[in-house]
Amino acid sequence: ADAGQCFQPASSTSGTVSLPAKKGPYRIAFANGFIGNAWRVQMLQSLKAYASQPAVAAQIKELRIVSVGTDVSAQIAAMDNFISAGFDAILIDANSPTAFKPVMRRAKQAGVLIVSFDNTLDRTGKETNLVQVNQDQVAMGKMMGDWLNQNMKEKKHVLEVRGVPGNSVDRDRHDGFRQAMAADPGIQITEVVGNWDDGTGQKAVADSLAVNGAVDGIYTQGGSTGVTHALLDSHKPLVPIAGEGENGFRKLIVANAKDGLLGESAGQSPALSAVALKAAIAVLQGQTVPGEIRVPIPAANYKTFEAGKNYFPDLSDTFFAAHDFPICDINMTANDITGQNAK
Amino acid sequence: MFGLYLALQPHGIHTDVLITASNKGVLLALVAAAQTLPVLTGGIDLSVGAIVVLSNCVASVLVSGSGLQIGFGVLAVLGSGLVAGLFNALAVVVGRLQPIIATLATSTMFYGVSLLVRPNPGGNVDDDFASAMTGAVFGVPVSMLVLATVLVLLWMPFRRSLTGRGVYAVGSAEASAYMSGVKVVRSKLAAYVGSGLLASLAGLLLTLIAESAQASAIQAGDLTLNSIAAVVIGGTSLFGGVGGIVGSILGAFILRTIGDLLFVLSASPLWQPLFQGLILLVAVSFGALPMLRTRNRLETYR
Amino acid sequence: MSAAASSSLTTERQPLLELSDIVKRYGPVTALAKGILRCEAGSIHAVMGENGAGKSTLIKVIAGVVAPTEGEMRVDGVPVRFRGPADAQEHGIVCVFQELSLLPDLSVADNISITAPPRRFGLIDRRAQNARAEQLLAEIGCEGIDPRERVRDLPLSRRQMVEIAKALGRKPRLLILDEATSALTADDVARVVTLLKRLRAEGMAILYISHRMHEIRELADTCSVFANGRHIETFARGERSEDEIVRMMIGRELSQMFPPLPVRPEGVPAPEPVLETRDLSWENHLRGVSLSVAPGEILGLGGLDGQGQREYLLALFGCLSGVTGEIRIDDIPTTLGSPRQAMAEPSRLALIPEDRKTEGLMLPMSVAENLTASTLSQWCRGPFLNRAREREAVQDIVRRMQIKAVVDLPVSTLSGGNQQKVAIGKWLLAGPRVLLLCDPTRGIDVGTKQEIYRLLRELAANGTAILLYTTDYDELIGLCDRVAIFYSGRITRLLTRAPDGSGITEEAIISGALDIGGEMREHVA
Amino acid sequence: MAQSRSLMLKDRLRRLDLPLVVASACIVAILLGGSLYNSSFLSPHYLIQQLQVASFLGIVAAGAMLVILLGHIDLSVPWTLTAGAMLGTGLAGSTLGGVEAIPIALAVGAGIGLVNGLGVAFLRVPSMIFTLGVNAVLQGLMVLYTGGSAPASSAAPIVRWLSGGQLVPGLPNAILVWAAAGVFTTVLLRATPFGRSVYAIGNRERAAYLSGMPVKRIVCLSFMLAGSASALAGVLLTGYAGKAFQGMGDTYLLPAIAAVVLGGTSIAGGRGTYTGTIIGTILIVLLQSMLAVMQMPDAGRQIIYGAVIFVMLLLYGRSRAGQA
Ligand SMILES: Nc1ncnc2c1ncn2[C@@H]1O[C@H](COP(=O)(O)OP(=O)(O)OP(=O)(O)O)[C@@H](O)[C@H]1O
Ligand SMILES: Nc1ncnc2c1ncn2[C@@H]1O[C@H](COP(=O)(O)OP(=O)(O)OP(=O)(O)O)[C@@H](O)[C@H]1O
Ligand SMILES: [Mg+2]
Ligand SMILES: [Mg+2]
Repeated sequence: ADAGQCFQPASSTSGTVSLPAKKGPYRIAFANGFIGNAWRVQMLQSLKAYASQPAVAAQIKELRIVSVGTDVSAQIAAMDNFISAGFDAILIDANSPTAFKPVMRRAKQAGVLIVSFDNTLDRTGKETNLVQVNQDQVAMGKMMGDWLNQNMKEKKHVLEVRGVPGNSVDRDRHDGFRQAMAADPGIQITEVVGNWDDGTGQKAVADSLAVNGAVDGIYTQGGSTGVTHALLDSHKPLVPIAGEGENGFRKLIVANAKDGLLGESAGQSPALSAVALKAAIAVLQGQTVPGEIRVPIPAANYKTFEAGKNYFPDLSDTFFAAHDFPICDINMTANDITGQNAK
Repeated sequence: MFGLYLALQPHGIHTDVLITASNKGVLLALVAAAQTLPVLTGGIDLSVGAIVVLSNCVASVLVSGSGLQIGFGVLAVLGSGLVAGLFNALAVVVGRLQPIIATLATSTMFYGVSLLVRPNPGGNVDDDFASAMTGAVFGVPVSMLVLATVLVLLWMPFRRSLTGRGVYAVGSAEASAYMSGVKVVRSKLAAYVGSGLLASLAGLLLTLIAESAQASAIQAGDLTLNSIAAVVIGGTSLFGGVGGIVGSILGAFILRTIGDLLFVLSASPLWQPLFQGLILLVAVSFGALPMLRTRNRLETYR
Repeated sequence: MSAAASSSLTTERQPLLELSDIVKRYGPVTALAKGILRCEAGSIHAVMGENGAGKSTLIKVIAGVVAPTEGEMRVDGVPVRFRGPADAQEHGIVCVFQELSLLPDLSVADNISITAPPRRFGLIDRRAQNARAEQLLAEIGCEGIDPRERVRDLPLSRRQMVEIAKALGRKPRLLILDEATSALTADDVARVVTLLKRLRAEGMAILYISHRMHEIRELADTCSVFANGRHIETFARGERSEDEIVRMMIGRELSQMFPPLPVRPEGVPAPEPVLETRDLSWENHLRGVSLSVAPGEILGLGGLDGQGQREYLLALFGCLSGVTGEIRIDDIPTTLGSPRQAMAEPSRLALIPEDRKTEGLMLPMSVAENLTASTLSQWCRGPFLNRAREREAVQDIVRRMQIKAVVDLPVSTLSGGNQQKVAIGKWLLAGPRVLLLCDPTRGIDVGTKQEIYRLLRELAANGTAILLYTTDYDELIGLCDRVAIFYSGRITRLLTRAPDGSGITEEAIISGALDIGGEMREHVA
Repeated sequence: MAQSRSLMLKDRLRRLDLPLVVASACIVAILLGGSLYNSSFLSPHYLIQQLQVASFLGIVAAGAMLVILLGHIDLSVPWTLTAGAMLGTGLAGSTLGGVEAIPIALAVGAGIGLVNGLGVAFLRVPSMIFTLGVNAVLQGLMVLYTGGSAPASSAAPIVRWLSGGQLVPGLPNAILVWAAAGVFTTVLLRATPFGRSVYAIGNRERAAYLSGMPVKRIVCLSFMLAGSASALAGVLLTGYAGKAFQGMGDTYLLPAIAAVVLGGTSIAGGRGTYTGTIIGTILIVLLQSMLAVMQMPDAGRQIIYGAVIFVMLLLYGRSRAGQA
């Protein structure tokens, strides 16, 4: 598979990025923010696993990674450090979609390539040195909505478990989901906040089911394992549930699908970091890539689950099963990733 | 430590590094300064972070347009901090609530208000104003100048004023202060209101650094905790009566430098949080050394 | 009230302060039931009464710290209601409180001019402030104190002098001293006395509260006696004999102040010392103190304040680290590394600390809980506290020591004297072999004092060894079998009572305290 | 004497009961108010469910309270809880069916508590700041642990039973565990020298020391107990959520402190009962849960949550003068 298929533009209008080719190997930095959850850890591991593949490693002189925590100003400062330290490209998983205009300007002056992924930036239009790698969040929300529409027996009452308030990803997925639901105005939608966290989600859903009664379908942006447990513990009829890519969630679906717990699992893949690195190298080599790269959403459902391929009975529940992008030649096995020891 | 960090810079001291380092350093320094005032009275303000975020959100709405509008915007931002601080002050002085728990409650409310002001991240802030305030003049970062101004024009006079000394008096022994006719109420009010004001100044700076705002509870929490750490590293006693803002500012820069050391000592990403935690733990434990030296065990007990 | 007394009161002069039937209640407790007082410019008015008589409460009302529940207060004939201490000061009423009102973390100078410092450009002028402090301290003969020093680092007696200087600095019309001399040494008291006389001559009105009869005898122009919250009588100096006064105060005759000293019959050998120290040293406060105390004897530690007596007791009780020298219990070298160790077998020490409010008691906790704090393990069945047994013990000790208290109320609601009794009672329950006391009768009324003296003698008779540090010469002379005089961390004199009762005399004590005859050594701050 | 007894009665009322009364009243008020919005807020099923969730917070709060009574505070709760859960689940073999998760977690918690205790009691670092540092270190360790050796994270069946199963029909076991912890805490505080010393130290550490109480030991022990409580809650939580995961403790620190204080414990130490903490816990959990299911913008939730706590404090959380 060639890069072309991997780097699909978000839309025909979203423009492309190309910089004068540089000679490799390259010095690439990653200014990560928060690190205190399983997804971030696996994301870092995927990056390192990918970077250590011979073909890739040959292109990289230095891969410097820092995690600065949740503070916006610290992440900006980190980027400035990397810019002035003369790195060729900087990857970021942004603490805020809007906070980086000034530093983007400085990066542009210095001719440094910025590749943002996962929590991406709001474009102002001026950035010619910015490549963004992500899954289309709106599309993901819509995809889930559509799947629910197809799989719900009845369509009276749906429970939507949202993410972290005030966060742009939450906003996008919510919008997408509502677009899908708008198809059928009769549906009553109950919203609760789950913070993408199993504990919070489980509690909120359990309470909502107890108070607002049974539902015909559930969409949860994250913390899917907890949400599913809430449904299982509620003694309410099992209904279709659309959730994230956690291994534990998929295990539960597989175990209970026969009892009606149909499940769709499409997640933000931790391997986005690998795609971002791939894109960075491509641009530095002089290739032209879309400014807004949309990698395919790695979705699977109760029909397509396959042990060892897209879910892993013997791996941790917190492992994110959507860990590879075949069409991007990113096929690290689960063990490549979890095997990445801390050294 | 800061020096060490700059010295270790692979490419020498680059103005951008200096500017951004000082920007984020000053940000925390202002929050730490805000935290110092209540701590000096023997209290604490767990809502400083929330006030920073609140004023950040307010600023992202108001600091734009004509020069005049920007001016009013800035005033409004500082005003928001002032009001928040006043709210805390009344809770503590009139409501007689324990500061730690009262500000815990108010911080939730302040965060709620921030969400009202800015449900989604974003905001349009005047570019020129922002770059001016976060840039440098004659190689000196503007943020540093702002900090210096706060020190010289606000803190130093305050410390020498009757109310300022009242703050220390109340922190040292409130009942005695009251018995000696110290203006207990006035001093406490001043401490918490001043805290809110400085926090909003930090919020303004954050807005100018990011040219936008996000109502983030996590960031609010982190800022609060870091401010307390900075205050302690800066040598201010959490029991009140001893210390000052100058120390807290140093503490803030030390704390930031701990984070920056990661750039120069390139630690493996999975080890970084551990290293930072350990260094923080050691840093805060340093304040304890004098305690270990006292030969009269009684003095080590409250 | 006697005709004489009333006649001496009917002065045509306008009184500076006048209280009529002031009442103060704290919830259920009536602290002050009938407060009557009249202070005139240029005269010293002494208020007397046993612990809990309501003196401090009266003072707090006058100083605006607490608002009276009932009654009227007039300044220069004009009715007033103070909003707070600041307000009272506006009216020229300044008070030195029994519980000192200094700010430990601020400098002496800061404290002295805490409310009205000299300023330049509206800001506090440090230099002027220090100068002012120096001058005020000099006025009361304390050139020794450095205005820049933190109050926290001063011994209690110095703090009281600072507190007095602070009060003077406010140019009061009415100066109130509530047991302000309780921790002072004889010569400090002398200084204060001359000062007060001068101030009176300058026309200041002074309200003086003390439990020390001879001070009152020397100073007071007028005396008012209070008993359980009520004003009993007011009379001019010399109108009442001291016995009459005491009777008014405590409602009974006060026989001989100190219990009779025991006489050891001929031939009976002196008991072996239970506790002995061999050149005990710590920092520069203790410089080789060798001393021993035997069961049944009361050994007094005398000398000027702050010569190491306190540190000596703390060292014995395991509160100081880095102590050199030797401590022997029953002639066996022993290390006492902590109070826990000190109070355990074999030493079984007990310490009645200097400051009952912060060291002796947990004020918000109940009297009962305080009394059993040191002996919890005694009241256990298995791992659990046996409340019945605990209660018994408490009732017993309360009865034995005549503590006026409801055992389930916070100890903070007791008056100074009763609080002190609780602090002592706590250790009696532990049945110590050696009892260390640090100025136990400070701020305690004559009646209670006498009870405590009896108690100590009784304990000694039952074989307890007692080390008593006190600033009160009478106690050294009247109560102790031997007296060790401390001077800058050393013992300069060891006075032993001769069979004829002589040997421990005021002259001997004072000359020892000033180290007259001994080669002069530098004074320890 | 009779008069004095009535005195102590009044005194008791003033000292303890007011918070309990007001808090309980507030709980009832919330429930009734909620039932207007949706009657099933009063359904036994919902209430039991709240109790189950409350048991996790309640156990954390027991530890938090112990430390607060000493006049200290433990900010390492979040990652102590997480570490207890993750290590408990990760290190537990399958030999004993995973039940050893509990002793492991308790040990981990006690170990962390010991570090806190040593730092606070011996280094004399203010607890607020030392535990903060320990929390950061723990987060680092857990990141390393997950990253280093992708550990097993799903709760063993027996652990799930412990928090979700029903020994008494209709009553999740978590509630029983909580009850046990509650009895233990209450007895410890009211009927043992240890408990008495805790109050004494909280009121006046110096006097407690001079009374010969083993102050340092008691401080260490209390922090160890607090750590174990958090870790135990962590294990129960894995049983409830089915797995241990990073950040599972983040939502427990502030609510625990709030529960303790709303239960009438003085944040300055020396005064408070676990009965109060239980009520405070239930109050907080109910409040959170009801706000969660009511359909309103999150801003509203935050403001109401903060405001209710604030008003409760005004009703009885005031520090008396003279206590200053
Ligand atoms: N014993 C006490 N210990 C500590 N604080 C007290 C005590 N008694 C009262 N207070 C507090 O002090 C306040 C009054 O203090 P103060 O008299 O200093 O007011 P103030 O500062 O002079 O007022 P303003 O600033 O308006 O002049 C009371 O409202 C109360 O909150
Ligand atoms: N805050 C308070 N709450 C309850 N009762 C109090 C309080 N303060 C004082 N009392 C009570 O009021 C009475 C008078 O107390 P006060 O301190 O005035 O006595 P005093 O004459 O100063 O005794 P002392 O000579 O020991 O100082 C005492 O019985 C005391 O128990
Ligand atoms: Mg008195
Ligand atoms: Mg008194």
